[in-house]
Amino acid sequence: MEKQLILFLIVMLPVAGAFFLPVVGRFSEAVRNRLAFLLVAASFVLSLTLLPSVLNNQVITISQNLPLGFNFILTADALAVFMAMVSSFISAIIIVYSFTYISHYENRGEYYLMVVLFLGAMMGLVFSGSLILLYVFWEITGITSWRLIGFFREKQHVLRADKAFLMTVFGALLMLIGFIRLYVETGSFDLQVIKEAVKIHPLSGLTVALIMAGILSKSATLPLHTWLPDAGVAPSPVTALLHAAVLVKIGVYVFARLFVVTMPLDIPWMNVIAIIAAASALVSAGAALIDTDLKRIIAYSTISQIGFIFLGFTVSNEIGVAGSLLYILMHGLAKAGLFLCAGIIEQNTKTKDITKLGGLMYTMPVTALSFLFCSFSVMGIPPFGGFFAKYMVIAGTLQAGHLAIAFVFLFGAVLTILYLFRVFNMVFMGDVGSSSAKEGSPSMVFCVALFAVLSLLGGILISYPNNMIAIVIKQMITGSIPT
Amino acid sequence: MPSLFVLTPFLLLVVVNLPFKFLRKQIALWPAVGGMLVAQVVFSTFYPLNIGRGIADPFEQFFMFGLSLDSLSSIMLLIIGIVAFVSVLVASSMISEERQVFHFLNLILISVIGMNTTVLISDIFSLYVFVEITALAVFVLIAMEKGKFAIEGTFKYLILSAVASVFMLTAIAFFLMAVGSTSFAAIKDAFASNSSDAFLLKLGTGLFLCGLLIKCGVVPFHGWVPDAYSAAPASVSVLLAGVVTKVSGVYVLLRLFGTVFILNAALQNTLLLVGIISICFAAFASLTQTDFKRMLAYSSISQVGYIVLALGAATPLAFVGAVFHFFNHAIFKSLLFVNAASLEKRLGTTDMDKIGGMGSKMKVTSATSLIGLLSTAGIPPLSGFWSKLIIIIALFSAGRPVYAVIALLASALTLAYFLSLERKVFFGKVVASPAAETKASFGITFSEVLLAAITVAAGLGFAFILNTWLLPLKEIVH
Amino acid sequence: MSADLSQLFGHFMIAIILLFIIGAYCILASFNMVRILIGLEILIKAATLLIILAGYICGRTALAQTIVITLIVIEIVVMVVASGVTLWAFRNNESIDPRKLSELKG
Amino acid sequence: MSIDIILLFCLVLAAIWTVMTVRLIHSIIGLALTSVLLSALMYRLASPLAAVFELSVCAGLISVIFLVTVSFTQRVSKEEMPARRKERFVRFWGLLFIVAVAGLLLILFFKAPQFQLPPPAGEQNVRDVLWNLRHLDMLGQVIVLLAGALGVAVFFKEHKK
Repeated sequence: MEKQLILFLIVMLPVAGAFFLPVVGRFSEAVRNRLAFLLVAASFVLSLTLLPSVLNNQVITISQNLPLGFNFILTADALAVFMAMVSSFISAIIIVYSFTYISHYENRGEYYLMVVLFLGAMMGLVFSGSLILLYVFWEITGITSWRLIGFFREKQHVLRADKAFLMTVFGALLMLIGFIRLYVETGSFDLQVIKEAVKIHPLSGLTVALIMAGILSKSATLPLHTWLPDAGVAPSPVTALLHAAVLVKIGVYVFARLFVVTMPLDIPWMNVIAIIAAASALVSAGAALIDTDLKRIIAYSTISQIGFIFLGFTVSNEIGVAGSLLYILMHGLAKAGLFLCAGIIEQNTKTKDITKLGGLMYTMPVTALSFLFCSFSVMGIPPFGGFFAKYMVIAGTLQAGHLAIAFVFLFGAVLTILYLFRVFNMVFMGDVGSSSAKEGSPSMVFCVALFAVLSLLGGILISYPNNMIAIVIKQMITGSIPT
Repeated sequence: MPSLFVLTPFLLLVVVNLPFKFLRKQIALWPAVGGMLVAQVVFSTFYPLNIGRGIADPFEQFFMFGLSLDSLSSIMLLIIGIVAFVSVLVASSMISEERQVFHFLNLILISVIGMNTTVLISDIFSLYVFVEITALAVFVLIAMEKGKFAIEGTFKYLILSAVASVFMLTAIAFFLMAVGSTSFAAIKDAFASNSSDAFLLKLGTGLFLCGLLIKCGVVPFHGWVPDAYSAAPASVSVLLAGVVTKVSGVYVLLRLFGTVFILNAALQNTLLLVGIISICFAAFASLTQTDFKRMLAYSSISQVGYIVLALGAATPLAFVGAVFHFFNHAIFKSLLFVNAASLEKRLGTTDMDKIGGMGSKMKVTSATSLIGLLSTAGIPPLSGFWSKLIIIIALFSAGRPVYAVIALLASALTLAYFLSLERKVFFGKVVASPAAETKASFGITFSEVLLAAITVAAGLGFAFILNTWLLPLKEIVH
Repeated sequence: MSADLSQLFGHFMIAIILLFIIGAYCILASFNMVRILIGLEILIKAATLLIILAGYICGRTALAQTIVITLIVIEIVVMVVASGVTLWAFRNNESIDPRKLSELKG
Repeated sequence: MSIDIILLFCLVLAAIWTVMTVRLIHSIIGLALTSVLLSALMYRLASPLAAVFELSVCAGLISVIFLVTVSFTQRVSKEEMPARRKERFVRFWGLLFIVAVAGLLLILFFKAPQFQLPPPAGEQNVRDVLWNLRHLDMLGQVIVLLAGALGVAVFFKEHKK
């Protein structure tokens, strides 16, 4: 009973609390900022308290029957709790970072409202046990990211925000068609019911394709990826939140939830998705190599790394899936760090063009070091966390016997190393470009450094996350592949 | 009980027209009409919750009205109450001249009587009478300021509405010929018994459908809608777009084609086709509009298309979805027209090229319009999403997946034109306006917040609405 | 009896349908708002005749008459309002040509 | 039967004249004539009360309304008349043709009995029906007249100011 209350609070605290933030902000900015942090931190702490029971193979469920099968179901299993912890932790740090970053722009009330609501929707999406609830939270993340991308209200920004919103909504509508087809076939939106039903009647290919369209659009994978680099006009904490920590992971998470846990896909489908992921990884890595806008490069890098995560899930053996989960964690930490660094650089030098930057190593050393650490993690250089994740994904691919795909991804990994070194070189090494640059505010630098340190620690202390993921995997795989 | 909904406004109408000077003072008029409408909202909310059912109707002995109140009527009464109340609120901050106030309130009362009776009636000719009464009151309301556009909009509306009436009258004559009576029950029996007059019934159904499609303003017959909506004064366009065309067109369509007539395959296909064409055509047309109100009018055509489409699926679930969409659409479209009124009051224009950057100046209008727009586009968790979802599930279950997919993807189109509206009006640079900028009045702000709250609440509490009003509807649909 | 009624119905239907055509043509082809209203009147006349005929055929002339009486009352009020609108259209534009109204819209 | 057919024929002719005639005044007179013929037909169809109503209200009152409207709005000079006449005739030639063809087709169509009509049921008194069974329509009439009065107040009264 108590656990269910905790689960309910994890979702509802940020979702409902978000709407109080602008009101509180009218009286005191400081209180509002702290409240925003507290709401997100509460989600993290509460998820943490669920961890022991979930690791004991318990599944916590809240279920409220509503008419027409639009049931309100929240389910906390190991996968969900893991995902919730990762995203709420990263979000909490991002909120600390934005205290000073956002303090001299307008519409701060709206900013905190949207960020906290976004996180709340993310929590709801992670824990939702019915397709319709999942869709609802999915679209709420869409609305909030739309407002956040268009935060600066300039015409170009708003246009890009609209583009991102339209693309994700279009994908989501296709996905909804897939959901409705499932509903008409199985008579329910409940994932448990669908899981049982799918065992008897296998999924039709069209349904899978429709749902995949939604997933690809949200996680910015190849055919539907163009909105993500454009979304770089948003405030930096936002892009960090959107790209690295949460938004694009939604697609990956839903893929794992639906097609790994609930209704495992056939081998041919998995291969198709692996190929899409490979193409996505290569193309975006190439784009990252030639682009000159700092945030766009990091965004392309995200698209590329998402390919790796998909790959791990598609090979559907233990090591691959474990690699993907680890990847979600490590990539989230490192990429958030990179974006926040970019935010500091952008705010202090007033430019995002890497050809105009240089020599920042000397003026902002902590940022430079953090950037380097986070880059190492994304590149997959031992002993950083990213290395283990990348290694496991590729090992899983080899174990499944996809030699060619593994090679393509290895090539992608090499490209990652290239473009990240290029960026580091141009931004931090060389001549001092702009003299006015200085280190960011202490709290911002602290957040960046924290991400860098965590990326390193994640690698050194790999056994802790690994043990947890092992349990998650056990629950996922035994639930999904009957032996 | 049902006749109270007719007689109370009628009595108020009589009292307002009594020749006493003090009764005509604005201080007495506004609260009286507003209070009456609030009472209507309260009663129509409680009735389905079984609270009002015990009260006997004292008037039933004197008048043989033959009114009947079921859950479809009660949700319609609720909508009429809310939207008319909002319209009165908006008007109270925009009309000040005493004569005009007097005329406006009289006409509002007449149209409320007309609509209330329309939704309670169970006789096809009386239905026509009260639809016509509503229309008449609204003609005068639209034309009240007698500007060029207003007169033109009224004339177009008047002629098309009269032509629609002729269609309906002809149909009524055929029903009379075939059935020998004009009551719903008799017509329903005639349909069910499959008598030898089937041809006359079919003819009547077809003609009635033509008339109603004009009244609904769906695509082949939509010419008058944008003109009438944009020509009307702000408060009237709220009423017109929110309930009048919905009750006199869409409700009658729902009532007759959902519960009285039996649809054959050809009729179903017609409805489906008209619905889907309206959805798509009007959505494309609204992409090119530059006037706020005209864009809303086209969006309204598109949304009515969903209701017609659902009716074409001809299943109880689709009917539930259609009524739910009706409710939602009435609320959020009224909200958007109140937003337009707010812009018009502040800037003196609704031309989107002349407006910009109002997001920071009109915070309430901006925020509530966002809720209205997202709800129209069917973004969860707002109310519009659930009704569209039910309609689309019903279409899938009825074996019409193609229509379902087109209807669903059209929401992306809806979103597209609303985003461009939002971009032009509320974001971007502030465009200097010629009109004096006054502070938004309490009446408008309050109604914006009220309607937005209903939209959000209906989205979050959709289960309550479904259980209270909508799922019982399945019983009255055959 | 039945055959007689049927023949009666046929004759009346011919006239009624012709009236509908005439009225519709008048509405569509006229360039004068008053003429449009006259066309509308002819349409309504046709509907009135049809209702009376229906009452006669199904033997409910009383019902048909009450319907027609109500209908006539509504008809006249509609015409009064329509005339008012026409009057104001003339005052605004110095013309009652509906084409000139449409040109204003742009 | 024959007088009915003659009346119907005259009705259609009157309607055509109403539409075809050049001067609006003639048109209005034609409409009144149509109403008179219609009311005669109503009388033939055993509906005397409705016939009286039609005669007094439609033939009388509506003509007056139209005449008032026309007198307010019609300002065509004498010189324009021939041009108008020409324009009208060109425009309405199509009508004659359509009516002739449609009439022929309809006569062919209705020659054979098409419908199984129900036998006439018991007759009721009009007053009983109107006053005892259709209260709602009576209420509707009252409200419609009120709406009409308001319409007059809005459209016609302001003029004097």
